[in-house]
Amino acid sequence: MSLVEVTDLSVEFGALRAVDRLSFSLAEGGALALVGESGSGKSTVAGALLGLHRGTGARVGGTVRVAGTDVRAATEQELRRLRGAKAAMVFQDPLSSLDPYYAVGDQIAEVYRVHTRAGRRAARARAVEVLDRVGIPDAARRARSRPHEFSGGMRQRALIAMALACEPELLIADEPTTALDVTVQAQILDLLHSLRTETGMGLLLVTHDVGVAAESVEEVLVMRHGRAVEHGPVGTVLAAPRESYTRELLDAVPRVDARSTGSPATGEVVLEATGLRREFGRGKRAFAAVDDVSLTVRRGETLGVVGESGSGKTTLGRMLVGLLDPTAGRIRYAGEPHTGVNPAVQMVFQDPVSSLNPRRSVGESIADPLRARGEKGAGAEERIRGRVTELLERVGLEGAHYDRYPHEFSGGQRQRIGIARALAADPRVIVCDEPVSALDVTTQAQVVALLGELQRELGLALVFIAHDLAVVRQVSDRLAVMRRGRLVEYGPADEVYDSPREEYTRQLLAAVPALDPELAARRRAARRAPAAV
Amino acid sequence: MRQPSVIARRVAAASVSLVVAAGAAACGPKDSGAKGSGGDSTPHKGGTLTVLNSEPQTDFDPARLYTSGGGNVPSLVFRTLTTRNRANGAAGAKVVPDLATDTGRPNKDATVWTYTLKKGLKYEDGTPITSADIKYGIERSFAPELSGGAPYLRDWLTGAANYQGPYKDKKGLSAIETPDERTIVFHLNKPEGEFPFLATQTQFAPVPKAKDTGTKYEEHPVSSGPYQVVKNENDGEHVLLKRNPNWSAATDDQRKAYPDTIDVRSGLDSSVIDQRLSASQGADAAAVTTDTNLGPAELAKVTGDKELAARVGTGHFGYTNYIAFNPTVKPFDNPKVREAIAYAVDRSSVVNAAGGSALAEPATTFLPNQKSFGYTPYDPFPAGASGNPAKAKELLAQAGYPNGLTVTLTHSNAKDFATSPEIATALQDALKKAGITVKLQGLEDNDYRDTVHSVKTEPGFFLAGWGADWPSGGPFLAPIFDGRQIVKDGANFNASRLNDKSVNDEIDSINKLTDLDAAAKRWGALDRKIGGKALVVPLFHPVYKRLVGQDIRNVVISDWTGVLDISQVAVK
Amino acid sequence: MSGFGGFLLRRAVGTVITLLAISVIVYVVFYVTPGNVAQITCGPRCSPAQVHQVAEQLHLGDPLYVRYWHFLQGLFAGQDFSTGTSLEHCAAPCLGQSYQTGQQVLDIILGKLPVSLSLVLGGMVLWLALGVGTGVLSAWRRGRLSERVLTAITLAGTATPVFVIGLVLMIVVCGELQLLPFPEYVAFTDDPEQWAWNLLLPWLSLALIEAATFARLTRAAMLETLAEDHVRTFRAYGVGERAIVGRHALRGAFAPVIALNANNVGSAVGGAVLTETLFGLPGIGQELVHAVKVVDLPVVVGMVLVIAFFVVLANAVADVLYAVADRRVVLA
Amino acid sequence: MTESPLATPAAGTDASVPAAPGARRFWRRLRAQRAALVAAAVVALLVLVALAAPLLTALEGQDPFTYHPSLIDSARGGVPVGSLGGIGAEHWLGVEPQTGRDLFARLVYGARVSLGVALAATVIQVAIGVAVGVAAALGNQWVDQLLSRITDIIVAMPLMIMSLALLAVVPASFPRPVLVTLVIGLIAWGSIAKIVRAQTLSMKGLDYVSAARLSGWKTWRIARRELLPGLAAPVITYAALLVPMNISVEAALSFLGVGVKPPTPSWGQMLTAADVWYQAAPQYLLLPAGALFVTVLALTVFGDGVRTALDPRAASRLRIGTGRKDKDAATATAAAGATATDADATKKEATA
Repeated sequence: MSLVEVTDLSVEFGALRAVDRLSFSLAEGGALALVGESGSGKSTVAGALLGLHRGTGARVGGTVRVAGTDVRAATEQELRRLRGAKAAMVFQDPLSSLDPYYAVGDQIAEVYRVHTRAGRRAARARAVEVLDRVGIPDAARRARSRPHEFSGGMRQRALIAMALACEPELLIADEPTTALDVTVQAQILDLLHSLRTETGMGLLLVTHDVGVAAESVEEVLVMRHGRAVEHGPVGTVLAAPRESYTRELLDAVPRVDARSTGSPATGEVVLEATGLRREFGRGKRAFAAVDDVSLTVRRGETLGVVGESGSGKTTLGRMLVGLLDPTAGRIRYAGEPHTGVNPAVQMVFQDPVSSLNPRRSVGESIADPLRARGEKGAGAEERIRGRVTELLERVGLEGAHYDRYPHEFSGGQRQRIGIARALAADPRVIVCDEPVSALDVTTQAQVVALLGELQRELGLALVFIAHDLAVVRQVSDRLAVMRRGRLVEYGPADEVYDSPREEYTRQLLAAVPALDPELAARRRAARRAPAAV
Repeated sequence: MRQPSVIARRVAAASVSLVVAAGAAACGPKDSGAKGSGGDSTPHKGGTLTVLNSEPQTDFDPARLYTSGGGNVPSLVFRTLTTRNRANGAAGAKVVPDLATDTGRPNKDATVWTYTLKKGLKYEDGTPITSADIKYGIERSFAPELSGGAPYLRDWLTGAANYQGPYKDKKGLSAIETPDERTIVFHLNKPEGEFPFLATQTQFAPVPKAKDTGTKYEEHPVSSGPYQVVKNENDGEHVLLKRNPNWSAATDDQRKAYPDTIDVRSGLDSSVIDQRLSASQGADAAAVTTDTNLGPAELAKVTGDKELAARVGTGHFGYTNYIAFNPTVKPFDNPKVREAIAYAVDRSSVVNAAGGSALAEPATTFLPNQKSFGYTPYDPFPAGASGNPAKAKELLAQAGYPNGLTVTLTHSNAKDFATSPEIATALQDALKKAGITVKLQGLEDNDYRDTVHSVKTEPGFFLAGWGADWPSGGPFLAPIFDGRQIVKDGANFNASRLNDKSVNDEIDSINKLTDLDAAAKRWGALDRKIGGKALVVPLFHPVYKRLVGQDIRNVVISDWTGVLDISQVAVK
Repeated sequence: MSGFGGFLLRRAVGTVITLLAISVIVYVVFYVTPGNVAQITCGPRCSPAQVHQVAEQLHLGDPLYVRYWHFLQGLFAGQDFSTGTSLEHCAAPCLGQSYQTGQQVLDIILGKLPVSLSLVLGGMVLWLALGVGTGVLSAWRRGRLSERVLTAITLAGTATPVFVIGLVLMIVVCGELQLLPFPEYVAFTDDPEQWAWNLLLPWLSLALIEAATFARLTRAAMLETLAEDHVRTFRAYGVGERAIVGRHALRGAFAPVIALNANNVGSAVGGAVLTETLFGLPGIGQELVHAVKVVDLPVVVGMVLVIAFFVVLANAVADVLYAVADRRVVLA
Repeated sequence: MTESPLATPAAGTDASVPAAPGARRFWRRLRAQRAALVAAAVVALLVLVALAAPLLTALEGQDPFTYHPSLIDSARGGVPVGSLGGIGAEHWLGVEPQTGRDLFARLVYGARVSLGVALAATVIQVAIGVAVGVAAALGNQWVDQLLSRITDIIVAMPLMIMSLALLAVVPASFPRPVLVTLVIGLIAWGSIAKIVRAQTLSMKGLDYVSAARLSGWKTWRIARRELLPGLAAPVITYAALLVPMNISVEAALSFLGVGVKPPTPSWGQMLTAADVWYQAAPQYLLLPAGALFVTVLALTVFGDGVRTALDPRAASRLRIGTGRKDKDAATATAAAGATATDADATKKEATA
């Protein structure tokens, strides 16, 4: 009898139909991945398995049977017995998924005691046991510390430990590694894999990252707008996709091994940083986010800056545009030393939601640099409006969007507006801080293409900061790898990717999920050798 | 520590509760059938009397206390040469001997007064009371650290004008002689027939020089009266008195001292005091108040509730609230304008503003309506019960203001129902009918007193009040209308700046008289004479209505203080 | 934990600066206040000569900065006052002597402080119980009728001035029903039982005013916590609604309630003047109001400093408690 | 600006459903809360009554100043004659004890003072609070330290006492209602300054503010164009809580005898005089107390409604609007929570 049996499931929030007559099943011990872009309804399905939509006003149709229980017909009592005992869930954002005020061990013990009649001390012992099982060093002591004292990876391990506490038959993981660095992501996926082989429990993995799916499941189901597009073994779907949407999706996924098309530019040095350093905090708690970094940016060239969270790449970016004053070192623009904001060096920001003022129209935001330059006199308004319309069209939007508000645009469209605003100042250098990390794969590809066109047409120098090595590989001519504030490797992109000199770079590259399941299995074995983080 | 905000003379009892609104809310509970105070009314010794007051017994030092007739609580601890006769009504307005054998023997022209102390007078610690102690007590009152008393000793004793007290110039006051342990002689710089009245003030209480601790003396003063101070917390907020073993009833026929202990509490809200006295449960059955009148709630109920009515003590104190003019300010220099205002005044709405006819009586004479002041009724500008706007308009026309005029009335912001905003607005409304538009200028209390009592800043038209230091015309008319009492660079009370030679001479000649009844008639006549000048417009005299607990007996209320006398009250 | 030591030091220095600045402000404001202090101190019928002597005695003639210098001298080195017969030394920190009563200001404060503190601390217990209780109930019953009724009652408390509530309460409870004695301060040291009985009504009046504030804050904080992700996690693990509200939501409201409570207690020491006046409790607030009316500068400065000290102390305590309750907050 | 602990925001979650622009969304949420609507109606009615005071009294044929000695019984302390304190055709709400002035007229004119003083004082407090808050957040280290120190002093200063002192200092010629407004306004802006500073600091780090800096605008213009609109939400929410607090402060000042001076009527003053008439003429106490209660209640409920409407997270709890939690850092989420904390600290000392 299959572990999960879903027939004609549909879920509606008010007018929006998030899931539309979806059916699939998962055998005991099996592993299925729901893959799709944001808005495809994959998370809603995961939630429906545990009946989490009950009481939120959503209308749920079809039948869902998990480990023998019909979720929709279950009473409150039965549902509570199902959740955590038979099927457990791991969420995406580890920081906010644990109660900040209680020790991690206590929270796991609390869940354990809900489902077993165990006493307080037995529950705590169980908590320490599962924490140890998921590879948290010195589990007994760490059980007493609070969530904010754990790193991102450690917290996710603690969540997985909570899931294991009651030995569920099914583990549902909703984007478990999206918020983690690529190296930590690899370890978590390995952990999931070893737990499944050891306990034989089923896995339902929800992710937008095809590579992550390839590494950890046997079957994959591609979803779009709440409906199933393609369902089959991961190997065949990835190697020979039947549906055009799946093909389109796979093509848009950047490959870390694809050689970059651009040739190393020989334009003159536009922006140069020598010995940059930036410290935060005072006295004993001061630490250097960026420590002695020197690099150059040439006209018409893209410099990729890669590093995990906490490597100082965003701080470097903000210093290059003058938003942050360096504690030591100098920035030279076109040969002359320069401090503070420089109209010729603009920035595109990461979060589409907070990069545009929600209370001002899109056109106004783009016109800011023009007005700041003192576009005065008769006809200034017409000239400004004309220039903004021109820019809107240049980034693939319509002039009529001038008076619309940011919340009326999608994430991708907002990033295009951000680029238009940067262009309005006629810059010679644009620093892009994680410009596409918040976007879906297909939109990501379009924005990256737009940046490439603009660079070629206007001879712009680009600094592309990101954590996703595959995306950076597609755009950069030269590459800088950063770790804990220092420049670990710096050279032509292909050279660094194909024959990295530093061990850290090799580790980074090895951790990037491969699209080929066999290759992924071999890599996992190679990784198992060295000790876990 | 809390000085009452009214500036006028203090009342015999602890200062009049002028900070707290006159009315006090209280709702008597269902009458619990407690025995009326009438019952077995013969007073017996013993028990504890509780005094519930709003104002604390601040500056409990004989040198600093400013009382009329020795004060209510203070006179239990500080006996003086003479004191007020503890009897009901007009009889209570006389002066009688206390530590002295008589009320004082004057020389021919009443400029030298001699007193002899009774035999066997002792302090609480058993040591004898000598005339030197009386002299030292008076000298202390001149020290700047112990300021606060009445001005008469400074004005009357020869050569005392700039004496700075025993701490600064050791040689003491030459005007006072103590030939032997029981005799004391006072030399005055002008004839003062009413010296015996002055001798009732606490400054005449004996203070042993050995026990004097300056400003700390008030915490535990050496008692010569029937009670001694056991506890004085926070400068008079809570004063506990117990029997003084060394006091002998034989030498003191004025103070009965029935209760064993007297517990004087203060800082209470007036509504609470009235509520507790009308409820009269537990210890409150043996409680009285010396400074809180009945509130509107009780007044409204008293007519219906016989038992409660029996427990209300009504008293009259020599005090007059009036409108003062400053004739040096236009348009008040014109007598016609002043007379017009006198006609326009609506005394009934003023009486209502002051708490209603139960708590105030309309006044047409400056002297209070009591025999001892030589009260002779007169009404130079009859305004009737609620004003005579027609006559006022007529006078204004004669004065050159056919279509009325605008003036500014200055008053204090303190809620004392004497110079307070409520009285001012009542007058404003009345004068409007006579075509006189009144703009109100309310000043903070201290600011009001400084402005009104300084020659330079005195406004033309303001509210004022005056009380009797002792029940005689002298302390009433002299400071207000004696030209020689106008003070150029300090506190001046002669607001109308009257400096009429005939008035000054008449005051001097009356002061010569030692026959107090004859003097009273002359004061009454002088009052009528001055009234005609329309320098002031008398408004009302206050009436005190205060509740007592159910077990209280022997309630004595004299016309001198208008308040029940604690030295007579019994609780058993 | 050097961070904590550093924090305490910085806060202590900050407090001293703030208090000194306040004392300067009070001195300046009261220096220009009308009302001839010497005349008030000397007495209504003093002659100009006597008034001048008293002014001499109290150094009223000195310019402002000299008087403030004396104040500072007293604060740090102590001062001598003449009682006429002897010299009385007032040890540092000496806040000077009251113009009106000659009492040491420090003694007055120490006499009044226990009253204010017992009023405020008792009130605190009640307003926490009432406020947080109502807050939890309304969060638990959010959206239903009972929550609306509870909110209306607590809001009613805030909306009615204390002198109306207090009086009506007193007359009904003490007068009509005679359940409680009329409030009269009995020192805790003398008779704790009487102390409590007498203060019950003032506590209740004070608490009725404050309860609504705490109810609103508790409800808001709990609802905010219930919208957090970790609550969803525990729901997904089958934890009952009662445990979620009881353990997690309430714990979330703990930190803001502590912070507000510390602030409230601090400012209530001086702020409960209306309650003190109505119930005749000789506390700091009532004394200060009187001192302002008779322009008794030393007492005013002394009292304002004490009140300000409690407010600043309360803020510091609030910050520390907040940091302890919510470890993520670093003590600035 | 250190690296944020999370490498990337949640790319995989469902796309946000487009929401209506700020204003429309606010009104829709406000309309959804019945209590807030009723409260808004009551507040509007009160303001109307205050403005139309002369008209209403003319309608009744009375004015707040004329004395009617005939309508009160002098022997019984000035208790109004007739049933229920003289309520009847001529005097709709009866007569004031001791003076006989028309209660309805005094209540209606009293609204002018109480509401007028409170609203004006709130405007002053908001103006100063925002100015100091923004300056402290945007200024350099020293400016921030100085302004924060000043704010601490203002918050630490006992509000009642300083009002007493200031009201005593200013000469009586100065119009008293204006003076009372200035005093309350000048002394109680401390807590709003703190909230504004915290909110501005949190907004200063937002990307669109950095973008504005990059486009070359000066700090002052950025503050006006970018930051102030963002402050509107927390400030409005807090102001709605300040108004009832200021009304209670005016009443408290009158109780201590330093509020608005007679003959100008104000609710606080009427309450102060009326508390002793609790039993003899209850309507004299109940009318102003009732009026004060209704006003403060309406304003507080309205304030709560405004806060919930402006706080997107609250919207999801009410299951309206976007139906999905808005993680938009710029909205008033954090500030709204902080608002409740700080607003009430100052309230305490004002009226306890």
